[in-house]
Amino acid sequence: MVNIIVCVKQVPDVAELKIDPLTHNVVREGVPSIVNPDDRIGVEEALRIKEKYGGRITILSMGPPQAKAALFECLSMGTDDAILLSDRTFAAADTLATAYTLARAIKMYRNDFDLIICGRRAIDAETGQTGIQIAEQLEIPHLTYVKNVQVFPDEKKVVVRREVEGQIETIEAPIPILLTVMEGLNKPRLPNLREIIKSKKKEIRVVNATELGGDLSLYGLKGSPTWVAKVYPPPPKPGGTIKSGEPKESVSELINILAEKKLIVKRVE
Amino acid sequence: MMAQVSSALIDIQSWRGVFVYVEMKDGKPRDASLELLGASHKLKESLQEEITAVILGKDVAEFAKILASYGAEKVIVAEHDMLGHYTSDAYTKVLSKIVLENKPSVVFYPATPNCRDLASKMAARLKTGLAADCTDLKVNGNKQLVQIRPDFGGKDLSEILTKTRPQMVTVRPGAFKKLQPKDSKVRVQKVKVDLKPEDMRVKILNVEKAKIEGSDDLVKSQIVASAGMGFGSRENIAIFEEFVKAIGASPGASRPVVERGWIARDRQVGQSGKTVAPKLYFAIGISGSVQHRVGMENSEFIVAINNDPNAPIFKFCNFGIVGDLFKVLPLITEEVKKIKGNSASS
Amino acid sequence: MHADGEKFDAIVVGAGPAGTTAALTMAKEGMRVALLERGEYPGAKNVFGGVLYRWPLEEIIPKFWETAPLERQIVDHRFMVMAKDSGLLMSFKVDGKDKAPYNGYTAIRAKFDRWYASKAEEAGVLLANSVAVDDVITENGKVVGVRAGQGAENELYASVVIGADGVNSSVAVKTGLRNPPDPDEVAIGVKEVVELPSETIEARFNLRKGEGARMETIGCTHGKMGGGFIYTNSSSLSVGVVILLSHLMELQMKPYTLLDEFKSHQMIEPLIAGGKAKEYSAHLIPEAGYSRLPRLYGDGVMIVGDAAFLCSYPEGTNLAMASGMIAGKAALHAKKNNDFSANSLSAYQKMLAESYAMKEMKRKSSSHKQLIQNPRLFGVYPDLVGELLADMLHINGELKSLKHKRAIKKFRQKIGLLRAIRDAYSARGMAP
Amino acid sequence: MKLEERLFLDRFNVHEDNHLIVDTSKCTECSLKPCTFVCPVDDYNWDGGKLIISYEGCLECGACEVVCPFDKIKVMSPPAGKGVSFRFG
Repeated sequence: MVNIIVCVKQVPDVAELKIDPLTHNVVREGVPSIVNPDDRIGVEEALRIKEKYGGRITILSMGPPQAKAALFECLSMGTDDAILLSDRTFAAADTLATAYTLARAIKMYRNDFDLIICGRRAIDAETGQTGIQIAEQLEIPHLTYVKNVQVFPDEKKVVVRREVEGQIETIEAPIPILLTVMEGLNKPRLPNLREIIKSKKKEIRVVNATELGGDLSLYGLKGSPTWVAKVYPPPPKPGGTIKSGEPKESVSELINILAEKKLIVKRVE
Repeated sequence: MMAQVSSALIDIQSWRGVFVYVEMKDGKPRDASLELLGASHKLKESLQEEITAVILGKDVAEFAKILASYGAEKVIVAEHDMLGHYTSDAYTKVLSKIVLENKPSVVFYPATPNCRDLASKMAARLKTGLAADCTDLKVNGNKQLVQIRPDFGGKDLSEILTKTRPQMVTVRPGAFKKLQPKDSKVRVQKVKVDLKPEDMRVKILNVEKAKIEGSDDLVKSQIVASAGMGFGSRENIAIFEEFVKAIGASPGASRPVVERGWIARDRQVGQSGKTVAPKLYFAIGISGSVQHRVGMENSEFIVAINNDPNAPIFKFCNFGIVGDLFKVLPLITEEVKKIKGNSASS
Repeated sequence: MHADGEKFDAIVVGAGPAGTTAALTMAKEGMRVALLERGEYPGAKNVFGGVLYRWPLEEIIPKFWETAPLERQIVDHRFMVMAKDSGLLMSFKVDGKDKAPYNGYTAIRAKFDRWYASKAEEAGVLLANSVAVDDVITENGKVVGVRAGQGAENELYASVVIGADGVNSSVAVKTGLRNPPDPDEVAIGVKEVVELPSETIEARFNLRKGEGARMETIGCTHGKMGGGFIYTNSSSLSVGVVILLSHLMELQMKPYTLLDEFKSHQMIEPLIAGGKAKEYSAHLIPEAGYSRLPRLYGDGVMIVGDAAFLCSYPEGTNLAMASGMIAGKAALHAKKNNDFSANSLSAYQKMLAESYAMKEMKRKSSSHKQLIQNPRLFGVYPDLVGELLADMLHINGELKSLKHKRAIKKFRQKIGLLRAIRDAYSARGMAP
Repeated sequence: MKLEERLFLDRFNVHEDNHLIVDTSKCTECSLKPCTFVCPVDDYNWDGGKLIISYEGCLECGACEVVCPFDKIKVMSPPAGKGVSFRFG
């Protein structure tokens, strides 16, 4: 038996975000929300572990009430239950406040976990910090950039392959542990009809700040050591050099630039 | 669970100095860390604080001189056998002790995979803020660090401020320039490292080079070259392949090229294909439709070759050659081979 | 057979207007209904260019206009005859009162269908999105469930299956109720949604705040059966062209070329100028007409809406909803008698035949075949009208009486009086 | 407006498997090749004696299936809500 918590985030489908040509602001209206892709990989990995060893998979998320849709999607993949932390007090949290909130919920509702799985990063903010900070809050070890997981429930350990900058580290670690997983670990399944129907009857537990308790000043914007002072569109990129003359001249100018920028270098054999 | 420290409790004035965390890569301090020394100097005028490089590792004291030559005014060295290979546990324990003893106002980390891991854990342990993957830094009138980072894949920039201390930032490699190295005097402080085997909760069993599978190289490669319909036929792809081999690029393709089967489907760059952001990107015979653009526009330097001067690609490339690719491309291949010492032509 | 699989009273395939209506009708009376939608959300795969009329939706959701996401109430009905370089526009304005309810509304499918399906959920329907039903399960010739992929885990069972899965319906085809459509039974519509400020729309279409216009056009399909349309939404226009597929094949043209031509016509271009395209879509529209309606039921199965070719310009949605409502009632009846046989479900077709919607469809499409085979209506007449009016309105010193004579002569040459009368009769089906 | 710009307006959640099932054995016998022009997004192209089929920009209208004179085209539904999603419709 392996009890797993998968932390997921509902994110805007970043590929669908468009820039308003007049204001240059990101247009979020009408952009569909999806389950963060790396988190979906986490759900799939949890399901595979459960299929081997049994146990329970809880989906945990923090977000507005609409995030329920993302949780239903995870449930329809075959996970067992879901908790959504939803309260205005939680809003505008940075990664530390988010990690605090999620860690507290884990302590309160699912403290019998063996594994916590998080996606490597969310495609909206791309910080890749929250998972690690949850582990630190819970005082458990973590491993990032996980590309392969083997679980040994009886020995209370995992053997993990972690890929960093072209190197694979094989690491043994004790349970409980938090893993952040990334693309390439698995291919998330499509929900089947029966699980979809079943998921419709599963309850999503929605927890507000009062229920979660603790020091309310540690949640949301109040509990966040960082805050966003300003958001603005990036300055337009300066126009490039366009050459239309004699190919030989254009090419030699290009080669000079590339060599100067060290983009082509003499090969050292 | 540890209680959070309320920001009001932090006496901001007592935190002074800029720390640059130096990551080792291939047996030497990594360029991205040296760039941060450069960044610190840029901010020095407004911050007026001492710049300290902090280096952790097995035998790393010898690099203090190099760090000084790139701008470190002080170097803190922590050496231990258990720091020979990066682990969150050991590195966080040692670094957090150094930071708490010295109380710098700023800690910079390069936004590399392991440093992002370390910085996240450090921030959680010290209960302070961390701005991830910043591309620019400023100091405002209150001597606060303004941390500028892209959101939504670069569609927005946001300015982050940190209420707590130290202000921690991971900075994208390449965002700042290294200083010209010059010999400088440096104060080196060696710290005593207190690490016990039980501090390491995880155990590294093996480290090996990762095999690149399938089209994995495309998203990892420093140079990507993509072929478009300008090649006209499958046979003509040969001159593309020769170029790719010479310059050492990962081959990609636009959607129509993939559809025609000239290049494998898993090499499609763009919407419904892969998103790449290499240092150098070649768009060859590609008009630059929006679908293609979303897959490559974050590349650092974009070179476009197309015979249509009105092709949209010329609006967002860094260097564009309007001309017949069948003339231009072999010339580039030839020049590249010359520079690379002909080793690729065999 | 389906030990661990749950059994529903009814499975409705497709959460468009027809399917949701059927599901809602049944669930309201306590039937256990699963509504399966292949899109990410109801409406995700639907395309609309038409009017949502009060009837019969009002019967299903009283005062729906108070909560439904509607765009504009239609008060201006426009009809245009278009020739290559001219256009004759007729506008009829009615119903411009100050208070709801109005007779018809424009709607955006993705918003409306989602809202409508949520009403079904409130009534107890189990709505499952992202489920692509590709086959039915039969036992001893009776439909007992559906399949949405491989394996038992993608099977679902019910006493009755209602196919509301659109013009390309798998339920209709797999049960043998009808064949896949022929090219002369369906038209292709291509459409753009063009964003414009609501004040601009009101100014350009001569509307008061919140009011809407619909505009149908003939003469923009190279003499083939079809036409163009504009429907006004709150802050966008739905602009499209429809052409019978078999006629498009004769033209050997790309459908979007017709759309481009339509959009750049001098009668249309100023209406959409400065607008920003927001979406491009395409869809098939049943044009088989009353005479080619399939059988609408079998053992354990019924088909409704577009799946049953129940669509008749410009009333697609209300015919779909009417068929869904009546099929739902037939299912309730069958449930009461615990008899889902073809014989029992035949009540659906009988009730439908007696309904307003079906009688209207019969009236309109009896002339359908003549329309298809008559190239004059979509080409010769529009061109002639343009030519004659242009000649008449061009002041060049020539006496009007001479022009009149020439016009009559031209009309006789090109069409002839008797033929014109016959054409007018066959075109009555085009009357809204 | 160019077709590719039009397609960029739409939301596609592309499934890795082609949902346009085409048996191309009769294509050389087909003189009209209606699929190559009725498709509203040019998913069918006749290129050097071969039918090139792309499916990423498919609007799932089904016209290709209807017009194929040899009944060799089958348009499946992309699974799990994938394929095109209209935001207006």
